Amino acid sequence: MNLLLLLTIFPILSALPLMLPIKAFDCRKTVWSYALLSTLVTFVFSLVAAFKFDFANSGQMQFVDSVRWVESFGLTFGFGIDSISLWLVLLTTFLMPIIILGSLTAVNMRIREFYFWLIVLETFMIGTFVATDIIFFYVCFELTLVPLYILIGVFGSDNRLRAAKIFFLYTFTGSMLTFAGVMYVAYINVVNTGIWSFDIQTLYVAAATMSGTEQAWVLGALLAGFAVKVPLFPVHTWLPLAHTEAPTAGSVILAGVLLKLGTYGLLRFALPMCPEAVVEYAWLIGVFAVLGVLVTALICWVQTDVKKLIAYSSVSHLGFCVLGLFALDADDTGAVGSVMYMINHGLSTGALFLCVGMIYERFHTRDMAKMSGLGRVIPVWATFTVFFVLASVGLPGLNGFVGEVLTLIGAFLSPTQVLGYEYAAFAGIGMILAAIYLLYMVGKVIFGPVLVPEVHTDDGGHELKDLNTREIATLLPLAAGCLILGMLPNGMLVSLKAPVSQLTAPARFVANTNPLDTDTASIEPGLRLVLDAPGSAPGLTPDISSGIDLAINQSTPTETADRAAER
Amino acid sequence: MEQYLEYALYIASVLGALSLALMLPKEKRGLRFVGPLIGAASVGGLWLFLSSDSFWDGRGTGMASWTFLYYYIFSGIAVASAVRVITHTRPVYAALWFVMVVLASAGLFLILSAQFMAFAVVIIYGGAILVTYMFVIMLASQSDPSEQNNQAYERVAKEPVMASAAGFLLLAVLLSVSFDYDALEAARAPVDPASTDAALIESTLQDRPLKIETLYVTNEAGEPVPAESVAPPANLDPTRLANAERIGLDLFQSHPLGLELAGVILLVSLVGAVVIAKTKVPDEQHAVSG
Amino acid sequence: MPETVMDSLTLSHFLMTGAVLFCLGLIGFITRRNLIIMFLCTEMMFQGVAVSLVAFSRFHLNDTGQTFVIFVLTIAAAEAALALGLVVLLFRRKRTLDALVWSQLSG
Amino acid sequence: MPIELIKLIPWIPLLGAALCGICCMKPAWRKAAGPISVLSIFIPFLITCGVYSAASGLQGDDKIQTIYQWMGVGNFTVNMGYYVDSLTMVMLFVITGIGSLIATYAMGYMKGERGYARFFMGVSLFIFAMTTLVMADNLVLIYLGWEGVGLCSYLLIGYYYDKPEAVAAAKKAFIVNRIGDLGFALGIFLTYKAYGSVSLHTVVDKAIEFLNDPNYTATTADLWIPFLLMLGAFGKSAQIPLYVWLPDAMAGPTPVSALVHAATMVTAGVYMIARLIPVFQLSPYALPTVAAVGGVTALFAGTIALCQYDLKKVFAYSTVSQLGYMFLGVGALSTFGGIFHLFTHAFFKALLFLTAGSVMHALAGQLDLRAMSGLRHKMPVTCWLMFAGCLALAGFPFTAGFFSKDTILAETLIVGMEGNGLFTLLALIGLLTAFLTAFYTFRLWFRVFMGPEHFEMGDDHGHGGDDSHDDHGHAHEPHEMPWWPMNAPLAVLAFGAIFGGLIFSGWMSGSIETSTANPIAIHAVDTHAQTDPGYSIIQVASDTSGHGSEADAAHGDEHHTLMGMDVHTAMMLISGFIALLGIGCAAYFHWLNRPLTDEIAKKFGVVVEVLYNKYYVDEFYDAVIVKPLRMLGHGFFLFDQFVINGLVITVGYLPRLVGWSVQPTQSGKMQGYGLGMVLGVAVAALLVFKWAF
Repeated sequence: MNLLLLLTIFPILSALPLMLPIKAFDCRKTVWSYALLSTLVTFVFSLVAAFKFDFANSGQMQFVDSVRWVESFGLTFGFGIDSISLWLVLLTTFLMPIIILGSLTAVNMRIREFYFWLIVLETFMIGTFVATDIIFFYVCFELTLVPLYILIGVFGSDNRLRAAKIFFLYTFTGSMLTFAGVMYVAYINVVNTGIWSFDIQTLYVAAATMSGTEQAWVLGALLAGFAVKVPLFPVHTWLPLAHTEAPTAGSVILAGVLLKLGTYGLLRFALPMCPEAVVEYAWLIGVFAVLGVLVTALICWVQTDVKKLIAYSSVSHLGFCVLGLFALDADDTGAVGSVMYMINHGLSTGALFLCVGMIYERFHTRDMAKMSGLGRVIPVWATFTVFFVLASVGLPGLNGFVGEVLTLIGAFLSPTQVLGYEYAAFAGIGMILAAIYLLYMVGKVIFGPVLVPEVHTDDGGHELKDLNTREIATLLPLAAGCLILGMLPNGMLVSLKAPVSQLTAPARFVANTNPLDTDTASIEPGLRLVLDAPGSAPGLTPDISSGIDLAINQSTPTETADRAAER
Repeated sequence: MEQYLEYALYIASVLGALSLALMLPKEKRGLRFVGPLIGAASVGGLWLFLSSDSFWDGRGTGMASWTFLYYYIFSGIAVASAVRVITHTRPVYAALWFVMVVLASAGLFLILSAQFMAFAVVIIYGGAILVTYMFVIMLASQSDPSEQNNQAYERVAKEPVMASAAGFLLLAVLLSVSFDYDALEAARAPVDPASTDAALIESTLQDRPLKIETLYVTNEAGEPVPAESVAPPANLDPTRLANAERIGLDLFQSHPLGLELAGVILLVSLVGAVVIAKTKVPDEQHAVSG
Repeated sequence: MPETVMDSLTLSHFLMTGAVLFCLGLIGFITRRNLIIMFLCTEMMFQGVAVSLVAFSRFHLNDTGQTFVIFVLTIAAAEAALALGLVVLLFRRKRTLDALVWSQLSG
Repeated sequence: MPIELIKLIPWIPLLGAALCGICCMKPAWRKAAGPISVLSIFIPFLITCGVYSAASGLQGDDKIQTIYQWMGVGNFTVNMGYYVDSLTMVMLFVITGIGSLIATYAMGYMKGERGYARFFMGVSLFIFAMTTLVMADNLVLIYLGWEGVGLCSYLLIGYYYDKPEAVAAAKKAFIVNRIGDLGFALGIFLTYKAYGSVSLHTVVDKAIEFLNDPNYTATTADLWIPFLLMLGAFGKSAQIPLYVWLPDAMAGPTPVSALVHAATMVTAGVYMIARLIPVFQLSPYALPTVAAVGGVTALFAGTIALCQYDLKKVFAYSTVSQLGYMFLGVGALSTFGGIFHLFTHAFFKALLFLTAGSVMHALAGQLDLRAMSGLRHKMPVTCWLMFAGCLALAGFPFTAGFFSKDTILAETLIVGMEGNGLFTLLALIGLLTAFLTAFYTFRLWFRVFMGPEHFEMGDDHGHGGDDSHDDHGHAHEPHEMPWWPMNAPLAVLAFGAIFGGLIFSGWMSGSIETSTANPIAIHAVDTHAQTDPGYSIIQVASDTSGHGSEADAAHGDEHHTLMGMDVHTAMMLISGFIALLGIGCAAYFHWLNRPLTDEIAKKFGVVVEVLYNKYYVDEFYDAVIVKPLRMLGHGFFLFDQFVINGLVITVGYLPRLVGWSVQPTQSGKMQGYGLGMVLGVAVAALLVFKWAF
């Protein structure tokens, strides 16, 4: 059995017994242990996949396989991973046991359902990352909404129904348009080749025949779904609400993995499929990303609810991520940094949500005005929180810095008709603001004179206890991850370089061959055009003279059709 | 004349709708008698129009002979009874008129040499289902039999004009479709009933050759034998299969899944009926009144 | 006898009868307020369809039409069982057969 | 000792920090944190001494000691590697040497504090970051150290984190530093864009190449890079306009003020500019700006220091002022002067802070000058140790501060005499500041130790309530500090403060010459020279740069003279005189005739008030930057809540509106639905059969 297939379906299979009438699962500890075991096994599978992964060819899809679905329509459950997917899958499987470890006492009712939906969610998240068939991707992308909808709507706090509804409708509406965009590309493929196919590589080839206007529309459609998911600045309002109402586990998954689906989608689909439109509209996306960074950072500063503050900070941080994605600088510093940022943000913000959750479990409030000087009373918690705050602020040596500096360098070096140094400079102000609002939070909650709200413990006591071993075990791996990725990020960066440059190659090509900007027009001799790669073998190496002919912006549909026919 | 066919159909539909709207039960019964007249007029007019020579010029014939008379009789009864079903103010009579509809359509089935269906319809509809209906009507009707027609919902139809218009709009469309020339051309039937039957049977066997090995898996002694060794029985003369036999063949050979599903549906409805019958409901009418 | 169209039966004749039965049943379903009669009218629509199906079977030289009628009968029987059960249930509840009484689904 | 050992230098303190962190966990282990930390700083000092000879012999690529690659995307590679040249060694000596002394002192000073282990963890971590900063072989690694020291500064200022002012000060320090860091980061990006690398040696070599290329014209990037980097330096080294955090940072424990906010961290800006001096030379406006900001800051902070009553605040402003001197020095292309002053300043300012700490310790946290007087009998050792420091700070002839300050002033004046009025002005400002420095330094000393004996105890009882610490009863009466571990390190520092200038001057200038901090003389006259007034400064300045390097071929032929003497000699006389004048004034006003001082102060009440309130700069920043930003935050939040979210909700209501408008069709009556269905089927049939096909 293919390892990826196993990895994908194992969680959902292992979740099924939770819904069977098994007496043992009525006990909180049993069901918790079972869920923990299940996610740990998944994590081990993913580690095995990582060990078997051939990092020398990290740009190639590996473990490729597909399961038939609707053959007449070209639908398959096609899967495979390159290193981008691999790291994101690892992030997912790494976070899941931690989340479950942290939720032992967080949920008090419908415990079985809670873990069931968590584990089911894992399957869909992994499915999204491993899919090489765009419909498979889309199905998983949408199905992640269902478990989270239930997690928020059933296990959330007071205003949970409204939050769940807005979360679901908002993201779902956006993704519908994304689906339309995807279908349009598939339709183009049918027009060109006469065969229905939803294989991503095939669609890349099909998308290359689109005109600039078509690309702009497809880009718009893709953005509609992915930008909401990210969330990019003007369409972010669902996120703070969802975060504040979601249970801790939901928040961690939401911030840790689900937001990454948006940026992953942009990288995997928008950049390679609509290169011209990306180059043309990158400035607009960049402006929104920078606005998002700054505006939401300022909003963070005036929050009184710790969790809302961190939720808004996610919006601010993801602005960097998007900025890096659309930088298109010659070395892909921005895009590689952006992928790095996804992982880093998943670790540090996820950890911050866990920390907030631990506080909420103790005090049943998250109001900053009601607590102060907690560093004195629960020092271990305070130490961890400060650590993750620093990681989130982007302190060099911790993980946040690597992604931040790479995305900013990317934006700084980006060709002038894409982004430019102004974007980096303004986004850089976000780094200052991040320090301001996070340290403001630390100053209010952890430092200052001691003020402890009323304490609620499980056994009805009122004694404030510092983190227990389980909670420390929850946070410790995350802290280790932050430190390791901060000090030794290079292996990851090197492995990301190849797949990321394949994905950004078309857009970089357009950006660097624009006659308006001859200064920066430099084509690497080894520039690989994914577009001309027929399916499996990714990348011809066109020399520069003939490379122009193959350039996407000059190829007409008939040419591509001819090429398709030759094949 | 052909070009006027559609208009004729539409006019007839409009007239039919008008007549039905008049006939449907309502508080003021003054013009009710006009309804049947208009209806008869429209049907008659249409018939006259269609039976004029020039219209049907040279376009093949269906079943010659006098069967067409039976057709007119039976369909006339069916339509008239159907009108009565929907216009009668008392459920019991409506149900009885429906029996007439069933009987008349059974007659039509006989014309169409579907003897089995004719009997099946009479037995199932006229027998089983209608009896159930009568039973429920008795069960649910007012306890005092003298209290006739005093229920407003029996006496007054809801939106008769709109309903008739809509219904006859649909009818007009259906009719104009079914009088499509091309369709008629294709539907021309052979004249000789016997040859019709033979052709029918032959096509049955050609399209779906009998799967001997599945039909006859045992020999005379009742022991299973290999399928290849069995010759088709000499007495299996396709032309001599009766209507019921052919339906049986078709049903079991071509629609086994449908058959199974039908069985499941019947089972489910059985269970459902039991559940419904056992459901205890509050008597809101009585709870409110007393 | 002159061979006019109305003398020799064609498929259209039977389709016409079927359509008339169907539409009358439909009108009945819409206009009548007695639940039982409404269901009776649906049975009449079935009847119209059955006529059409048998006619098709005959004129297309194909038995499947008649087979379908068997299925229709099956559904009609099931429907009668369930629908009448429900009618009785509803009647027990409100002591009336008026369909207009039941309008909880009003938007 | 093999040179490879130098790679260990940053990691030993990091290990020490980790061990201290472990010590935090159990109260019994906490006592071990101090020695561990001291060892973790002292061992690198020993290594520095050991590898010194090997390190000074390094040539070319051997200077780069790489451990591993930290980041690498395409062309952008950042190594975890060190660049070892004489400047690095000088800085390492300062950091590890003075760091060990201060840490030793802190073992005594912090004894019994509840966050003892936490404190030493911060100190060790700081040394890790600081050594990384000065050893880094590339800009990004410098940035790591840069932010790392900022973090440690944050943690250590916020050491007393239940005091709101300490928390606010810590936050302010970090955020103001971050503003500078943004400039630094953008400078790094621009450097990478312009030079294609972030490695120091590549960047510096290329810059030198450009400087030596007569046909090279400065690009826009060349003009901008120094200004962006400068912003970082101003933030870290507390220069106008980003100096505001440093005085507040005194809320931290005194050893921290000495180590982080006087001796080492705040000099990082000077180090960085000195290290990248060729890059700064490429822009004709950069170094004059640095010099001007340094000079103005020196005077500005000096005036504020005049009227402060808080012991540590005086020294804090003095630090800002002295840092201004250093910037003046590097701005006048005298990197030797700048680094030399950095070196001597580290000794005497650390000494001053620590002695101030002793006073504070003795008076139970009392820091107000008005609440103490004539303590020389109570604490004689401290008194004379601080006296040594004060002499050096005031620039008393032949103390360490005297030499270094003199070098800076003389070099500035030389540039000024080359025809640049700005630098003449700055030299005069420097002299004025020298007078102020001498005055306020001794104002403090005379106030504290001379005059009638009088003191009020502070309200800080035993620094966090460790009973064992109270046994010598300082809550009742001031007392002298024990020799070990407190006064002994101070004695070493005092020795350095007095004799450091004499001893190390030659060594220092040699070290600077052989490092990248040595300014490059420009041989060819660029086209800018005719048009840019600023450019000629640089050229001239570079021609005359390098004290003690007369033999340098790049040096100008002509020597300037002042009062018939060599400028340096003349400046020594002038500044020595000024220092004595300042001390004399201070003695008169603050020792011998205090009532007169009070009268004068009353007369100039407004001035004193303004100075006491630090020119209201904090209030100004608060009103102009902080409050509007926060208002903006509130505004954006409302905008987000109501406008953006409102739009979304409105859009969400559209379907509901449609539903509401067609709601009447859903009457709940079966017949209605049936009718609709029939009409629908009829229309559909019409469409399908009659019209469409």
